[in-house]
Amino acid sequence: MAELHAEAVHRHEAPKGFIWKYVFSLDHKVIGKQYYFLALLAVVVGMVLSWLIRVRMVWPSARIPGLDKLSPVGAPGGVMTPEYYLSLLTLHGTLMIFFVLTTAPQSGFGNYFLPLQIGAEDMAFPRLNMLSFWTTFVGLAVLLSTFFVTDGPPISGWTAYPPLSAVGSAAGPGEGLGQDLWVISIAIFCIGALLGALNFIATTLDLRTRGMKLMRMPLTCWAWFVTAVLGLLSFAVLFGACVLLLLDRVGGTSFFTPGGLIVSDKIIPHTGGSPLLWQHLFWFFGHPEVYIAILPGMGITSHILSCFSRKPIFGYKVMAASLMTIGFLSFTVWGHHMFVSGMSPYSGFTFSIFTMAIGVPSAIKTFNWLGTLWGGKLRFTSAMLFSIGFVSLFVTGGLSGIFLAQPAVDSYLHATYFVVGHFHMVMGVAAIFGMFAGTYFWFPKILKPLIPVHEFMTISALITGAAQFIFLFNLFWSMFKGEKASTNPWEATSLEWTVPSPPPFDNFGGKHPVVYHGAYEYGVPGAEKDYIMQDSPVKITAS
Amino acid sequence: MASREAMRVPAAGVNEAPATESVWSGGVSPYAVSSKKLGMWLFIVSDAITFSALLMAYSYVRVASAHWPMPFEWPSILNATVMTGVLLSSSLTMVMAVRAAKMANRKAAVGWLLATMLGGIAFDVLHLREWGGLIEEGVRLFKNPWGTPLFGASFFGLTGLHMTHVTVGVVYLGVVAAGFAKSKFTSDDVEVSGLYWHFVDLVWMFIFPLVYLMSAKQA
Amino acid sequence: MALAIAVVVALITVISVAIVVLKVWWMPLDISTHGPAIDHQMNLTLIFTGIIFILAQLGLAWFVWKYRDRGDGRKAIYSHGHGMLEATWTAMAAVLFIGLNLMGYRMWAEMYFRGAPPDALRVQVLGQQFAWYFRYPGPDGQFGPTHVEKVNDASGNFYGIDRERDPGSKDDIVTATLAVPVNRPVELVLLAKDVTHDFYVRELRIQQDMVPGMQIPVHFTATKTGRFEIACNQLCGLGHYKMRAFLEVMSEEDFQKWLQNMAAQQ
Amino acid sequence: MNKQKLPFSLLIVPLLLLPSCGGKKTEVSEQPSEAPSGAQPTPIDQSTVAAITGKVVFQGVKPKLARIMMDQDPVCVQKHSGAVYPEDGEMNSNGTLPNVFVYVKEGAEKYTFSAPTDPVVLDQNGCVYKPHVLGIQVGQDLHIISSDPTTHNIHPMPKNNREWNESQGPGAAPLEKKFARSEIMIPVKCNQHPWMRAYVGVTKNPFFSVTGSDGTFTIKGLPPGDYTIEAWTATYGTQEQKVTVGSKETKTLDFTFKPS
Repeated sequence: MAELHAEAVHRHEAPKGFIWKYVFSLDHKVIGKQYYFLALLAVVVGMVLSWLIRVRMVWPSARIPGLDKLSPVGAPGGVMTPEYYLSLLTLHGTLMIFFVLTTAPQSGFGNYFLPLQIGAEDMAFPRLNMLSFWTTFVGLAVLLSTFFVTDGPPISGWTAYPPLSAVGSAAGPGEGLGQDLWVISIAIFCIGALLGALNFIATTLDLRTRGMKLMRMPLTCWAWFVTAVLGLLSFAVLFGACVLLLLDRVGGTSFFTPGGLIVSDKIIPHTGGSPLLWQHLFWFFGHPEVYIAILPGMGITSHILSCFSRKPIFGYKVMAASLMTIGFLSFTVWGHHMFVSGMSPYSGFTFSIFTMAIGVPSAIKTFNWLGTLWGGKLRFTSAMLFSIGFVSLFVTGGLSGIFLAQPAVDSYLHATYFVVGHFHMVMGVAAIFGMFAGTYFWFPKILKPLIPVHEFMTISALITGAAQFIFLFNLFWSMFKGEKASTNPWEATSLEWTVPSPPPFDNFGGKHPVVYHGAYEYGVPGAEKDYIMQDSPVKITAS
Repeated sequence: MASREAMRVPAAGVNEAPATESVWSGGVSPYAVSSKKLGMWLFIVSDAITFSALLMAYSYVRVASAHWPMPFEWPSILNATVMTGVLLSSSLTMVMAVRAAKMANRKAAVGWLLATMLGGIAFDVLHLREWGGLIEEGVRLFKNPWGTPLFGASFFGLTGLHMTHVTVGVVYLGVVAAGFAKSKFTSDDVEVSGLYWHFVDLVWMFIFPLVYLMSAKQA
Repeated sequence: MALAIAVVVALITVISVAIVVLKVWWMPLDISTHGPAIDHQMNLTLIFTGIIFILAQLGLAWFVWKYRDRGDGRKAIYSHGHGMLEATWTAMAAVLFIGLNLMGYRMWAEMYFRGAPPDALRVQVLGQQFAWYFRYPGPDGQFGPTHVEKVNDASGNFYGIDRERDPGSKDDIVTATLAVPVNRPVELVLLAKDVTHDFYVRELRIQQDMVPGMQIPVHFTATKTGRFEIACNQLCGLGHYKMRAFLEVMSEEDFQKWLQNMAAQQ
Repeated sequence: MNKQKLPFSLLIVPLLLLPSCGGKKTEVSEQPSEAPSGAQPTPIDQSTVAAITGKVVFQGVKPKLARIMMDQDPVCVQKHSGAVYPEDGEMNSNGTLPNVFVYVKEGAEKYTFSAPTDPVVLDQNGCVYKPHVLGIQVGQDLHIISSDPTTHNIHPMPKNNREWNESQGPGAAPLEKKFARSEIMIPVKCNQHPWMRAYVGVTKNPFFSVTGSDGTFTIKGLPPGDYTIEAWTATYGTQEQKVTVGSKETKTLDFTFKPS
């Protein structure tokens, strides 16, 4: 067994040449950054789309100079048509859910820091890792290509409910080639996500360094691990569903299309399928997906709150257990998206019970975050500010879910702005806050310099979306011009802070660190400093 | 940093020693298998779920359809049974290949691998022949002569996905055989490919009764 | 900094609570017999979650301010957690959430498990891109069969009715407005012609998807007369935002008059 | 500058360029594939051309049409003072049929024609298409305008041409479209007002006519020869007649439809 592990050391040498070093790199740190920047691109596009959505909603006949050049059909003369609005909506959702929320916190930060935090040289399967990034990249390229299709991008929303998404261009503009490309893009994304998830699980299980018991792992690793399990199980289902939808669209099958449909006076030659089947398959993926988006943010928040409270995380075991509980329950609640779908009302009741149950581990997390702050010695770094913001947002967003989990109340609120507000609060803004927190926390490790903190910027970033560009500017400015950071500027305890910034190619200089403590030994009474690193063999007497 | 130095300090006089009392304490693979094998297991879990999704969809539309065709007469069932036999035998030859590989008998292992590939190819050929027959009878993805069009859709969808797996498997085994012959791959790689092959075989054991036996013509 | 965050969080809390308490955005008028129960459950949920919201947010603000690093050499409390405390709030959350759910269950059962009373007025509701059509059975109380090949929007045969051959269809009345009598049970049978639509009347507190290939019944009794919007609440294509019709709740007398008038126009 | 940083910014550059190079693909107009792009139009001796005229009669009881219900869109209701009835199946008071598309089905293949430069206009007024039936040549411009202060969408559902579906808001610029291949008839629908319907006949030659409120049609400028003339109706099917016209001749051709 020990031999197996020794095999892992120096499996690959530092690559030479630009392409192998930066483009088709096998280094988890490079791939992590690639994922991060892919998500950054997607989030900028997605954000611009959301601005257009807002503009169309408030000033329907507003003329946007130049938009007609980009989309002559969707915005003739620069004025957006109703169908263009739906395209924007569809692509905003798809980009944000898949290529931002699934990509940055998990594949971006996770790739970079999972091996570092568990004391490994790299992920378990570096080649597979590279392959999953480029698969994801192709998925994004295919999705963005729908902008340039004659009929315009798809208009059936990010959930792509059939029959609208299944019957082809009779159902409206964008339902031809645009929708085909959407399905293909998502199927490709599924493959990338599956390969990535497989890699994360194998890495977490197999490559922990000596002494890194599961219960000593930073909570970020727990979050990435649980997220990967969710990804492995849920994207497999979505992939199957996409195959069936594509068959319906191009193969003439009728999995999701019942007989007797008349779309725009045209009798549709399908028969025998069920639109609800898609909803079941989609939400079986879709609800775990919500947690795929938010769990890494929870992990990052826990990690940072503990570090900057200079206190151990409150109830580590419960925190890890609640991550697993949320993960498990997330597979039992998909039906709460379908209370009004025509599904049997009896199953609606069952799904509602499970959905309420998922509120319990979520509540535990909130209370434990507050417990971590309690009696701490709070340092208000940028990362800390975003983590506190995360907690506040999660409380608000989470509580609004209590309404939607009750079928009778949901039948009133379903598909209204209440729901839009709910999920934007939780997996939109809170998850993005998690990403901001991670970026500020780890930036000095990734690219040496510290991002300068400007309170003004932080507050304005909270208030307005446009301020995000200040963030982008700051990020790139700091990348090239910023001050150098030391190895452990935050006085944090986990293993990534034991290596130089940026970490060398093989992370730990060809040796495995040895872990003696859990990840949150802050403020230990009697210790020399107010933190004890995981690889420090110092004795902890207090408990 | 001091802690970086500490990394190299032996763990003497330490209260909480880096325990190796449990396989979960880090530094070893808890399942006592190589990461590659674990990866293949994880792939199988995920792939099994994709197949389950399709089988779920198949059951869903079958239950929801009033008249599900049951057209398979005994020659079809016989053909499918022979296919099942071929696939099962190829699992056996795969076991032999893994055994030979573990015993470092490269020649025998490659031979058994080739036999397994042959089994896979034979399965594909028999299957395609059957597809041809059905297509000739008028079965398409979107229609068939007997009843609900979803029969053809789910038949071709499920068996098509499985056939893709068999075909990919044959190529995969070929790569492994070639690599193993040249000592580029270890016996572990042969074993991992064996896992995949057995999985493909196992999936067929679900498809065979669900798609064929349950659609056999009732006398 | 600590003060700034504490103030921001506290302000957000106060403003959010004020919006609810002052009913800045509040539920629209309720015109159904089952609506008060839903509104009650909603209020109950608002109160419970509101208390947790206030405690959690203000707690956060308070902790952030109180435990800031004042540079006075104070050490953070070294604690890995408190088992009893965690067990307590886990249990409390579980009881609260599951309890709330069970309380809402009766309403759900009332709305969906129990069918409409036999004397209910039955109306077929058809959703299509992007309009609503309603079909009343006429004096015979029978809906005739529909024929896919007879559907022709341009000539007004939205349902595919054959008035000449099917005796059940002869007196069927198809309208573009849903009129119902007040204080009388109504059962709607929801149908979709092309893609999935959703029948949503806020004032009725009713929302139900209309799924192609399915006939989904909903029932209600309206308690107030007036004109209310029926909105499609499921993305159904480029004209989704304009897919609407009106629900007119009338006195029994007006309703009969209206129905006769509509029958004359068929 | 750190070497490690540069490549990632480079990675993004091609992606940012994507929109700028792809934008040109979304041209609205379709290149007419059957239009005489290279071929010169056949010269026709205008001094010999003949004409066909006639009327389309309906034999039978006047069909009962259901009233169009425009309740959903007040804008549509306001534009009409009385009840509105469908134009499909409608009959003129003199017993003739309006909206019959009469065209040369066979016999004109040997001639090629260039598309006229003046566009055909389809108006949306009172949530009704004006005209209900129209003819257009392959490659000729179709201008779709809206006189309604509401949003329409125009959705031709061809079998032989490309299907499209676009919204047109109040006061929006006219949609300018072309049809690339001949097709009899392309139904046009507005999904936001499902009763709205127009039919477009796309022909390779200019020999077509639509009957009006008097039920008559006239096809002018025909070179002498043998032709098959078809009369198309939305509800009562089609009929065709063979006809031979001589130089400068004006032939009379009547069609009679019965309830289907």
